[in-house]
Amino acid sequence: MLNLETQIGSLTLKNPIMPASGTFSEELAQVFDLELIGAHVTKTITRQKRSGNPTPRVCEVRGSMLNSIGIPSKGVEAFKTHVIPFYRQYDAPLIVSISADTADEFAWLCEEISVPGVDAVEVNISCPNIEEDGKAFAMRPSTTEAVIRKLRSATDLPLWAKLTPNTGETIDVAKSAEAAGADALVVSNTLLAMAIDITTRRPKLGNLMGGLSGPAFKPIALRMAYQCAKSVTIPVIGCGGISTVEDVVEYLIAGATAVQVGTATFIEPQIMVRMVDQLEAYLNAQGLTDIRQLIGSVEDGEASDGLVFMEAAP
Amino acid sequence: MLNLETQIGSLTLKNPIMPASGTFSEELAQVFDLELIGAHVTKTITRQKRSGNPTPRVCEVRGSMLNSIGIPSKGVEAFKTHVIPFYRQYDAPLIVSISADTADEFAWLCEEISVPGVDAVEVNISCPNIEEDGKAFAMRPSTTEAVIRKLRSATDLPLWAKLTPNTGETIDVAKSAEAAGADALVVSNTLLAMAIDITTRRPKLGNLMGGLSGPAFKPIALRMAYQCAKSVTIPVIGCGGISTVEDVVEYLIAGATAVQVGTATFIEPQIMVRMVDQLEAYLNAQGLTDIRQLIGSVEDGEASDGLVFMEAAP
Amino acid sequence: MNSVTAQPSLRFDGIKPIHGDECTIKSNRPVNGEYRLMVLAASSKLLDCEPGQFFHLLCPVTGDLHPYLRRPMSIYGYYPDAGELHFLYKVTGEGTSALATLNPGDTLNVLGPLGRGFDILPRWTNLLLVARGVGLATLAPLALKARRLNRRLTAICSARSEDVLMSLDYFRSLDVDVIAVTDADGTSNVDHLRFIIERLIREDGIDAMYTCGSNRILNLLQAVGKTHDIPGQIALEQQMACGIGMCQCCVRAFTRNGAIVNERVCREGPVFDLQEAIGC
Amino acid sequence: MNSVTAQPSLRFDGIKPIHGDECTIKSNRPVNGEYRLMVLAASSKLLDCEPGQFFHLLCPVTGDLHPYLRRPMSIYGYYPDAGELHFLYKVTGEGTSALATLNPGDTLNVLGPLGRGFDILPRWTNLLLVARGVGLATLAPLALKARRLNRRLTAICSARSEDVLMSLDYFRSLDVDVIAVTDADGTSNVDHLRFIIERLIREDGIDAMYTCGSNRILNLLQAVGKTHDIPGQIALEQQMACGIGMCQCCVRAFTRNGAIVNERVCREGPVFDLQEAIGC
Ligand SMILES: Cc1cc2nc3c(=O)[nH]c(=O)nc-3n(C[C@H](O)[C@H](O)[C@H](O)COP(=O)(O)OP(=O)(O)OC[C@H]3O[C@@H](n4cnc5c(N)ncnc54)[C@H](O)[C@@H]3O)c2cc1C
Ligand SMILES: Cc1cc2nc3c(=O)[nH]c(=O)nc-3n(C[C@H](O)[C@H](O)[C@H](O)COP(=O)(O)OP(=O)(O)OC[C@H]3O[C@@H](n4cnc5c(N)ncnc54)[C@H](O)[C@@H]3O)c2cc1C
Ligand SMILES: Cc1cc2nc3c(=O)[nH]c(=O)nc-3n(C[C@H](O)[C@H](O)[C@H](O)COP(=O)(O)O)c2cc1C
Ligand SMILES: Cc1cc2nc3c(=O)[nH]c(=O)nc-3n(C[C@H](O)[C@H](O)[C@H](O)COP(=O)(O)O)c2cc1C
Ligand code: FES
Ligand code: FES
Repeated sequence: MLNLETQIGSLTLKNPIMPASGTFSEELAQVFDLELIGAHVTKTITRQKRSGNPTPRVCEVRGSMLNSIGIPSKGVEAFKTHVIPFYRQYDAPLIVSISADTADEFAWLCEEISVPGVDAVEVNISCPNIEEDGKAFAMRPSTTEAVIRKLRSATDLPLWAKLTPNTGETIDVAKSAEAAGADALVVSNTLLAMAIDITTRRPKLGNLMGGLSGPAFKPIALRMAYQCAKSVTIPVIGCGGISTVEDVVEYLIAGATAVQVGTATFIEPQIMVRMVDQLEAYLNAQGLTDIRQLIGSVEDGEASDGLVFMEAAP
Repeated sequence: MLNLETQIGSLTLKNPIMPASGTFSEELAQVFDLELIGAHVTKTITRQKRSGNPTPRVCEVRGSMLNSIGIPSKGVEAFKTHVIPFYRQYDAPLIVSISADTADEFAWLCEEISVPGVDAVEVNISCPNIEEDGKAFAMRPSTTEAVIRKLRSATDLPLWAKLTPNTGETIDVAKSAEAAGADALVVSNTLLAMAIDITTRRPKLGNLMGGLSGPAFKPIALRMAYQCAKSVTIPVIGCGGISTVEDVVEYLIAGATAVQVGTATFIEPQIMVRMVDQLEAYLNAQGLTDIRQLIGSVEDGEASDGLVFMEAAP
Repeated sequence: MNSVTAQPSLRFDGIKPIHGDECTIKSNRPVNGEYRLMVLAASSKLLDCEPGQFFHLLCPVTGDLHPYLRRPMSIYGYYPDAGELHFLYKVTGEGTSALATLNPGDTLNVLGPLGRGFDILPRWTNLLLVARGVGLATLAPLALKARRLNRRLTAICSARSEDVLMSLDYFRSLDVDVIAVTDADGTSNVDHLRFIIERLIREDGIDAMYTCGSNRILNLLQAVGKTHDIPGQIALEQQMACGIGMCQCCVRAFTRNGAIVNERVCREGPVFDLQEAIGC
Repeated sequence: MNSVTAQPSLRFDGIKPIHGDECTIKSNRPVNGEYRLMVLAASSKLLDCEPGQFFHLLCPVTGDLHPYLRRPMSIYGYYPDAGELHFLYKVTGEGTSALATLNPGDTLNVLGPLGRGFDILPRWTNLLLVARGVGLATLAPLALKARRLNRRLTAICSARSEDVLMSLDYFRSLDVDVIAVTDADGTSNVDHLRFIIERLIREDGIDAMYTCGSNRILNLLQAVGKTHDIPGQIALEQQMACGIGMCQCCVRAFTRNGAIVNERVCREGPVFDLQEAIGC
């Protein structure tokens, strides 16, 4: 008997494959049976309606993409009326991603969204905190800790903190989120990047800069997931550049308890459900019976003691 | 008449193409005439002999590579005896990259290496500062400022500060380096990343983690070069993922005054000299006469005012 | 093994599944100096299409060409009987250049059919189609459907010059009244187009107008539509990532009830109400 | 235009230029179940090689295979008269799998010749070569050179089984005394090898020993070499990025004068002194 089940705090997922926020929606039900993946994670919503960033909102870079979608949002009311009921048709847990410009509004929204049908709240703390000169909450341990504390007291649901790769303090941010009561870390959001069209000399994104995601981003996000898994005891959900079952396995070995698949779904919409199958096949082929035999099994030896905290690579 | 000349402070380069530190050495003279490129930049040296990191020191990731060479160094004496004389055969300026674990040793080395035949000192401040819990100097504005001040008073040669992408404070670090007297910024060194061999479950690098370089890294380094060019008045030398003449042009448009080519030379050792040719051809084809018509010509409009300081991309 | 199936379990009402499939190339040839026609062998599930819908193509990575995202391409023809899917495309960049390298026997991964196609309401008997360049690719299947529904169709086909005017014979074979205009002849300017359309309205009457792409034609048809109270639809383009509605990168702005709304070209479109569309 | 030339202006003494060139594949076929032989048409400048040197190959990107770095490959044969360069390789991962997809007429970008080859000192008349697996690829050109220099060569060729033993005929055609040993026969173990070598030393005398790769054989030859004071050389492997000495990723440790020194396999090697080498 193969066991793909994984545990994120109090939540049991039937397998470790789930979508990344912003790269998944109800429409994917036209492509495969959404019941087959470990969980459903919705696009970040905000309290109010927002229209998002100017177009072009995506561009291609070598073997990956940049996006600056922003957070177009129909607002929390529309979400509660239309989206939550849709996902209630499924047994797979529903994880709702939220964000806000201030810690108080964030907490308000968190409470507002803690309703039946929602199984966990993913807090996208990679967006600007207007009280701190526009730095994202997750850029610093102190602002991370402050916002997560407020969010923690706003809900009894499991709280997943989604980190940013744009900080130089990944490990301290991870520890702060844990200390403030996060139940899991999602590692990570996209990395700030840029591309310029040399013919028009204009930035390829309407918003000047945007987030790198996809295969090019994998070695960076994997490093972060590893660093976080070594530094906290709450589960780490790996996210960044996963596009093959080997990538899934690599993240699990690095210490991730589950993974989120983003950009790869744009290239191959069936990829998540295929990965579930392939992960089973992989376990079988390796003579393993349980994905827990993979999780955190990295053979990093003694090197890991000092080097986890390495921050530069000359 | 086409003009490829570019000015880095008091130094004139006959063209804007030069190698990145650690991806260039005397041996390349067996491949092309080293006189044809804008400058010569040597591998970072330290005061003492050092042996570098354990092997494997490189690995491949999708369309790019990671390295953890470390800084194997024959020491400053051997460098002065063997390396500087070799490059004195050429008119192209010699830029010597140095590093040290403490600010004082760094300054000592900087003074020691300020000898005839050396035209500028590139200070690799992306390596650990053992006085600051091992954080690299360039991780923070304060440590950057402190070390650059010491280095500034140690030499009269032009001082190029090489930044790290592993910080969340790129713009502040850039400004600190400028304030402390750096003559140019090199943007940037490699980004900390990781890869695991899923068969052995061992990290693919002997050193656990290493630096991402090559095409996958380009959109990140380009973003940093753009941010720096917008934030300081000293020249910015773009570095990261440059592998085609279009990449060179993209960096120049983003505001770089010259560029360094690293990993691409491993794939195609003649690439730099080919880029010089292709850059001429590009200017011709575009009806331009001077690369200064490209430098900083990005059409970022009003968007740039607020957004340069954007730090996360949700 | 899990009994994972590719079958979606639809929990929307009235919405069809989207299929991803590897199709074999039957041919892939230049049609003229600018356009190429690609014919794929496609299974019948892929061919349950509407005119105006599109597929999202996974262009091959070959040599120096490294397209990463899929590329949206209108359905130029879908023939369930022959088991064929046709695309008419122009080579403009990395992805379409990579498409052009495909040879008969190679395979191409396609995703679709996607988006919302053209409507032909029951009361619309006299249809006008105004297209330029590759826009013809999008409008061609509409002609076939119009004929099947026994509607009368006039097509004004515009191009730079005679030699890149496509599909005329195809349209004529469907009994479409074809009016060809070109820049070279000086017949494609807005004033002349307006003159032609006004005459058609006067002489035959027009119940609905269809177009795609060009701003100039959009503005003209919006004006004509307003003046004569003729409804219309337009197929629009926008850069896409997912193609199925998840990423929200493909939005365009529309005017509706006096307000500006953003809609996804891949989902609410690519076909939109003519009067609501905003040029770019 | 600048008069940029590909010509290096050498300012080292006695060091030859390194060439990068696109070569056309003449053939690329399996030799047995494990190894493939690739024959390239190469210009004469590429063929000024020494046995033991290598080329750095830019493997093609095709379909699912995306090798990025070059791959080092020993020269299995260089034939200036025929204008041919031969590589004997084993498909082990992404790069070599991509190499295996190349067909006659395709091109491959090669860089070289690189590194320091084997020495045959004037006083070395009786040579012994001990090789296993793909190591034979590296040692094969040494046999040709030994013959040209009129030295006597004995080759002990070791493999898992008879059917993956390569190059025996090739060696025999060069008048090499070939001793084949296999795991299957139980003849390839260290004790038996030592027995054979000791006999050769006793009967014919051996002036120098050459090997590559295998730790087991390295240890054996180091012991034999020390006992009988016979010098030797070994070709080593290490992961490489640049292949020409710039990146320092390919270092291995050696013992020299009692100390440990790091040397670059691509530059100071791939051929090193047998006694200085350290297994891994
Ligand atoms: C619904 C729809 C239907 C289309 N139907 C056709 C058709 O039938 N025939 C045809 O020739 N073209 C059609 N296009 C345009 C076609 O998608 C683009 O020409 C193609 O994506 C260009 O890709 P490229 O890599 O060659 O160009 P590049 O310029 O290298 O592409 C770079 C990026 O921009 C995107 N892009 C570039 N131009 C367009 C565009 N006009 N629309 C959307 N994205 C674009 C690409 O998809 C890619 O992501 C259609 C576009 C849409 C949205
Ligand atoms: C000087 C030298 C000469 C060689 N000559 C031959 C030869 O004649 N025939 C032959 O079959 N093989 C030879 N090898 C080994 C050959 O380079 C590797 O088998 C090949 O690089 C594997 O690449 P891959 O992508 O198929 O394997 P992967 O395992 O996917 O390679 C991953 C990475 O590891 C590196 N790597 C893997 N194995 C080796 C190795 N043994 N040595 C160095 N790097 C390695 C690859 O270059 C690549 O960067 C030689 C190696 C060296 C250093
Ligand atoms: C188009 C797009 C939209 C995204 N929107 C969100 C979002 O709303 N909230 C969020 O937390 N992350 C968002 N992300 C980030 C992804 O959830 C994910 O963290 C990132 O893309 C890295 O994973 P990947 O490389 O697998 O795509 C978005 C990513 C993309 C590509
Ligand atoms: C093998 C290797 C060794 C490097 N060694 C150094 C070094 O010694 N000092 C330094 O400042 N940067 C070093 N770098 C970083 C490069 O100089 C450059 O900043 C980085 O590789 C990004 O450029 P690229 O993408 O063009 O390679 C090294 C990079 C590589 C790949
Ligand atoms: S392309 Fe993703 S929503 Fe339209
Ligand atoms: S491979 Fe770069 S120094 Fe040897």
